[in-house]
Amino acid sequence: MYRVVEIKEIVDEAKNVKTFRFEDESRPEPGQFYMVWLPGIDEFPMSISYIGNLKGFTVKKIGAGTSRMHELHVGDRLWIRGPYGNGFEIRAGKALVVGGGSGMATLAPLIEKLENKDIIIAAKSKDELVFLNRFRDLKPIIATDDGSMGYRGFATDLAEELLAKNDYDMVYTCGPEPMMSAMVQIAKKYGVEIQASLERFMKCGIGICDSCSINGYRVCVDGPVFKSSILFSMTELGKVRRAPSGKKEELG
Amino acid sequence: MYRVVEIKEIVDEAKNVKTFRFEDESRPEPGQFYMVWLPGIDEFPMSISYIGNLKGFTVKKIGAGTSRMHELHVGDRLWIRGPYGNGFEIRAGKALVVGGGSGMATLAPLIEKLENKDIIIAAKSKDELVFLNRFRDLKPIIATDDGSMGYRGFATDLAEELLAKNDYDMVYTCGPEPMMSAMVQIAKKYGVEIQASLERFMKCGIGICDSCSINGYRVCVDGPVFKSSILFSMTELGKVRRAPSGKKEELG
Amino acid sequence: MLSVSLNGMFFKNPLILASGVLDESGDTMVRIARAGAGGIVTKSIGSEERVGYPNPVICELPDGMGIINAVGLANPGIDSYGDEIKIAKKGGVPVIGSIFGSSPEEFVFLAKKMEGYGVDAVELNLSCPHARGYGMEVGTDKGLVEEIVSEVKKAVRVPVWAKLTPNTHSLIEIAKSASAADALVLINTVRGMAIDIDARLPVLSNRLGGLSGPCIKPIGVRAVYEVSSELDTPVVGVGGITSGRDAIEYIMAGAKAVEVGTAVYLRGISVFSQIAREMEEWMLKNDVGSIDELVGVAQRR
Amino acid sequence: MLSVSLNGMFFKNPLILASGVLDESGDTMVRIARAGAGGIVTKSIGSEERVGYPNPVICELPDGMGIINAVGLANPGIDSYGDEIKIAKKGGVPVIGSIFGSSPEEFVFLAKKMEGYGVDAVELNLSCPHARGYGMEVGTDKGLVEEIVSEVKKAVRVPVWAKLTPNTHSLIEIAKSASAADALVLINTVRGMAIDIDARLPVLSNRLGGLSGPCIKPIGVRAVYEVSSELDTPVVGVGGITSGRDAIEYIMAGAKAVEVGTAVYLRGISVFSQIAREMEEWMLKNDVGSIDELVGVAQRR
Ligand SMILES: Cc1cc2nc3c(=O)[nH]c(=O)nc-3n(C[C@H](O)[C@H](O)[C@H](O)COP(=O)(O)OP(=O)(O)OC[C@H]3O[C@@H](n4cnc5c(N)ncnc54)[C@H](O)[C@@H]3O)c2cc1C
Ligand SMILES: Cc1cc2nc3c(=O)[nH]c(=O)nc-3n(C[C@H](O)[C@H](O)[C@H](O)COP(=O)(O)OP(=O)(O)OC[C@H]3O[C@@H](n4cnc5c(N)ncnc54)[C@H](O)[C@@H]3O)c2cc1C
Ligand SMILES: Cc1cc2nc3c(=O)[nH]c(=O)nc-3n(C[C@H](O)[C@H](O)[C@H](O)COP(=O)(O)O)c2cc1C
Ligand SMILES: Cc1cc2nc3c(=O)[nH]c(=O)nc-3n(C[C@H](O)[C@H](O)[C@H](O)COP(=O)(O)O)c2cc1C
Ligand code: FES
Ligand code: FES
Repeated sequence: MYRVVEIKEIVDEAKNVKTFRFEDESRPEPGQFYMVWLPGIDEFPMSISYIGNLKGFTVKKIGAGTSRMHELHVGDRLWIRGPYGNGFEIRAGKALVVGGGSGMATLAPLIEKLENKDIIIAAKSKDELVFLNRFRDLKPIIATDDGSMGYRGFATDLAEELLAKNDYDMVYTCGPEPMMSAMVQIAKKYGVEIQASLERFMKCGIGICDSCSINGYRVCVDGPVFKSSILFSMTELGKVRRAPSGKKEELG
Repeated sequence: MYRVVEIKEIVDEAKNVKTFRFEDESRPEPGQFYMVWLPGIDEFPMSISYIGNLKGFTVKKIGAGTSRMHELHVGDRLWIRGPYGNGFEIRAGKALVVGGGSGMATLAPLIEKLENKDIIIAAKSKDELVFLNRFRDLKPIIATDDGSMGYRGFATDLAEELLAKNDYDMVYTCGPEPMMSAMVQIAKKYGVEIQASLERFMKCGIGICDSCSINGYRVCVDGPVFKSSILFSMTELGKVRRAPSGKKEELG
Repeated sequence: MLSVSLNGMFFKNPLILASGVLDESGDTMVRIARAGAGGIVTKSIGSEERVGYPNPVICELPDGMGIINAVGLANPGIDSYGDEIKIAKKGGVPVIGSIFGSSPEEFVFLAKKMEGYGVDAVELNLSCPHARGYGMEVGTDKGLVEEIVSEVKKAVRVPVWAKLTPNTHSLIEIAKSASAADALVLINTVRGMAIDIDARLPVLSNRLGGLSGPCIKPIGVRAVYEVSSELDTPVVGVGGITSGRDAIEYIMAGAKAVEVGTAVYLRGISVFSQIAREMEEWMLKNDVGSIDELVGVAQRR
Repeated sequence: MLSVSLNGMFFKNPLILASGVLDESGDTMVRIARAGAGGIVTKSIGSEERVGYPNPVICELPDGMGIINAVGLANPGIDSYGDEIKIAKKGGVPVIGSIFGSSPEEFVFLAKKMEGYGVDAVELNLSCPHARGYGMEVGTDKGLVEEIVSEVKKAVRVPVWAKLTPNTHSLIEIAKSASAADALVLINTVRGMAIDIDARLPVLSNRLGGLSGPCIKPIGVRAVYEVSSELDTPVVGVGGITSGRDAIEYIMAGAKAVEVGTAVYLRGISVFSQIAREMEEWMLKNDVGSIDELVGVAQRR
């Protein structure tokens, strides 16, 4: 059953990324997601990027559904169900947060809950960096592939430098799968625990259709946030995903 | 959905009347009833005669179902659903309780809750008086039609004598319908409030089949206990009931 | 805002008491009318008095999902029913006489009697067991349905509603054979059963029964949607309607009015006025002036 | 106490994962087997890759009543499925390959492929839309059902299960036409629909869907009871089984084993071991040594 929420505010965050604010009484944890239905158009999963009463989805324009969502105005409605899945587990100690592109949407409410943290905000280019303003006071370390702002290069290289220099108790990451997959390897190498929020094509969102499964784990119910032990065992991470038909396909 | 309860104790109360004690977690009020199913035999309504954790049904052998119930032993099981209906409303002040035959089953837990009360226990004959022992200390006034014990005559005549001599705030009654119907007239005459627990053929017990209705009121949901204003308006009371087919028949 | 005209009858709201639920005695029907129902369908009445099946005749399902019943078409018989109709009419809302039989002749006989008693319309309950087919209902025999409907139409002047069963794979075809009716009523109960595992027996004395309540709502909405997309005969929706949202859902699927049965058990007899208020609240919030505007809107794509 | 032999297959318990629920990928099936399922039926596989319907493909019903789905037989296609079966077999429980098609030839082709991949049995999903009948399913055409079952029986040596639809008025006759199968699986989902009144549209992109979960349990129990009272072919029960009591209810109705689908959503993947424990508890309390003793006991009167 869907709830209907009204869009209260729309914020341009970066190139092709907008945040839609709405009120809803659910109490999600950072890392959980909702299924968002645009009647007559599509339904797709969205992480929660603001978890207070004035909640938010931070949406990157990708295809038909997200493009349509970008055309919505304040006062328009969204149909949502959720929150679903397991969010991040917050552990005591020092955390390294590595967010790539719109992966920052998922990490943002976590960052606000963490006490002791270093933050990497990464993107291909300056105009794709998400939530720079939101976290300005936290002095995030910026990385861009093209060097248009901050560190030039991959977030993973920057993260490895930090891991070599500091003692972290947990790495939290969300971003493109190749980035997350590399981060898992790096965390393993440095013997640090890691939590990553994965993405897979989702149909049901409630753990019955198997379309989001990776190595037998359902991203929608067993994830989307997975911890080290399971991440280390996932042979499909960064390599294989399933098409909407359920057919395996190589990740390129 | 039925609950299965085990018979813990069986007590012979009077001629053809037995009490079956069982444990059940429901919390009925005096005057409420349950539907009792004997699988393969029949299902019928029974008032609760003990409302503590060790509950009781006090059952008069009438036909096939109650006869079968009288053959049960300690350790046998009953299938029950309920409690259903509205029980007695307990009001401050002095009460007159008029119980005829197995109608005492319904009144018994009420009597235990009333503070200031006169009690008439009536039956055709001495060996049909129910709960004499249970209420011995309360000094009930006994009436038998044949005079084999106590007052010789109808409970209603005795009640009228008491009403003429005392100020009562409420009359509570349960028993054969002619008795209750007469009690309602007497209470009206003396300007006293009355509550009567009615009986009608019941199928569903939950207010949808209309088989227990009397003047548009469902005994199972709107009753079984009715108050003065409705009782006074019931033209069918003591006169008409419905057969299991729903056809009206004269009460004779 | 909620009023509906259908077959020349005026309903102050589209919430009609469904057949078989609290509609055997005239007094009760008056009480339901006063409690807010827009119309009343009587219990299905046959040509003979029937006591129905022995108890248990109903099985409550958990979590408010609904009930299974096998009342067994208990009814006082048509001959003694004139009196109840006369009383029921005092409720001031349309009274629709439901009848059941197993042949066109029987339906005609009953419909004429009902008309004579003063009902505003008759509803044909086509869910009787079929004499020929194992476990089948009269209402799954297209030829028979067509004959019953056309014969009754010829015999009476009041509107004729045909109530169809959902227990079939030929719903559309059956609806087509009944399309001479003034309205199609969808759906009757769904064949079901519950076994009490401690008793090791079916709960109902008849073993099989009819499922009703919220658990069949998706089946009813689907039936109304399918039939009203295909046919022009007005449709009356029934099955699991418990809230204003449920009623609107059926109306958007294509129903012009709805019937409410099991919800009387779930929410009491005030359910009619409660549903009406919930509908009005939704309509006000969504700027809908008349319920008519919503009929079938979910069929547009 | 819970183990069951059926068609020469050994099930450590009678709780089999139903087709279409968490059984597309081999890895997931292994996980379900390890979580306690006695057997696994794969998602229904067809001859071509199919993406199925666009989202939304499921609609959650309130109060844990169940869901409506219209996944649209999404599947990777038989040619790429050998690998998944190979992995699934590592779960150590019988793996039953479900297949769907619209002609006997297609079913034979798919069944042979599945047998080649090493499945322990095949399950014929007869609920595809019927090419000829409006809204009908292949499984309501008795002649077609009979032909599909007998052709597949001739073509493979593994046991053949035929999964029947409840959306019919001829269940017994259809079951008879499928009785050459080694087991009959009852029931598939019930045709249903939900409309979102705020959106004024059906929720599912396909509009119609299949109802499953606790709300259809009475329909499934009834179907199992009716069919197993009439036929000798073993019956596997499915529809709304969520607890040990539900499983026992189906078994008392006549099922030799059961399948569990939607309950995975309601209680998580540990539902198999939970149901097994609940069954054992009831059996201990009621002095039942083997689940076999309970098959069909509710049919005695
Ligand atoms: C748990 C989870 C959380 C997410 N959180 C966010 C978020 O906070 N912000 C954000 O911008 N994006 C998020 N996404 C991704 C988002 O769901 C897709 O970008 C969106 O579905 C694209 O839809 P579309 O119709 O615009 O694209 P389409 O043209 O339909 O598809 C483009 C690509 O988007 C992805 N996609 C499409 N449909 C789905 C689907 N149903 N499930 C998963 N992926 C799909 C596929 O990779 C597909 O190839 C999240 C995904 C998941 C699984
Ligand atoms: C609210 C209520 C509370 C009751 N409480 C008690 C009680 O505490 N103790 C007690 O001994 N009796 C009580 N009764 C009466 C009891 O239900 C009947 O005596 C019993 O149903 C008889 O069943 P039978 O199968 O033995 O008789 P049958 O042979 O089936 O019928 C004999 C007579 O019993 C009555 N009866 C039968 N079935 C029903 C039914 N389903 N509903 C109502 N009446 C029926 C009818 O008057 C019938 O003519 C109560 C009845 C009601 C309505
Ligand atoms: C106890 C009971 C008795 C019923 N009796 C009849 C009947 O006599 N005739 C009829 O056409 N429908 C009968 N029905 C079916 C209802 O009219 C209705 O079609 C069905 O219950 C679905 O609606 P609901 O979910 O609102 O109850 C009966 C239903 C119940 C619950
Ligand atoms: C999401 C979903 C997908 C399904 N897909 C299939 C399928 O591919 N083949 C099939 O035979 N049954 C399919 N079914 C039906 C189930 O196997 C089962 O018959 C039905 O859901 C009733 O059981 P349940 O109430 O335990 O879920 C599906 C059910 C669901 C909920
Ligand atoms: S989206 Fe269906 S199992 Fe995860
Ligand atoms: S017994 Fe059915 S309404 Fe009272």
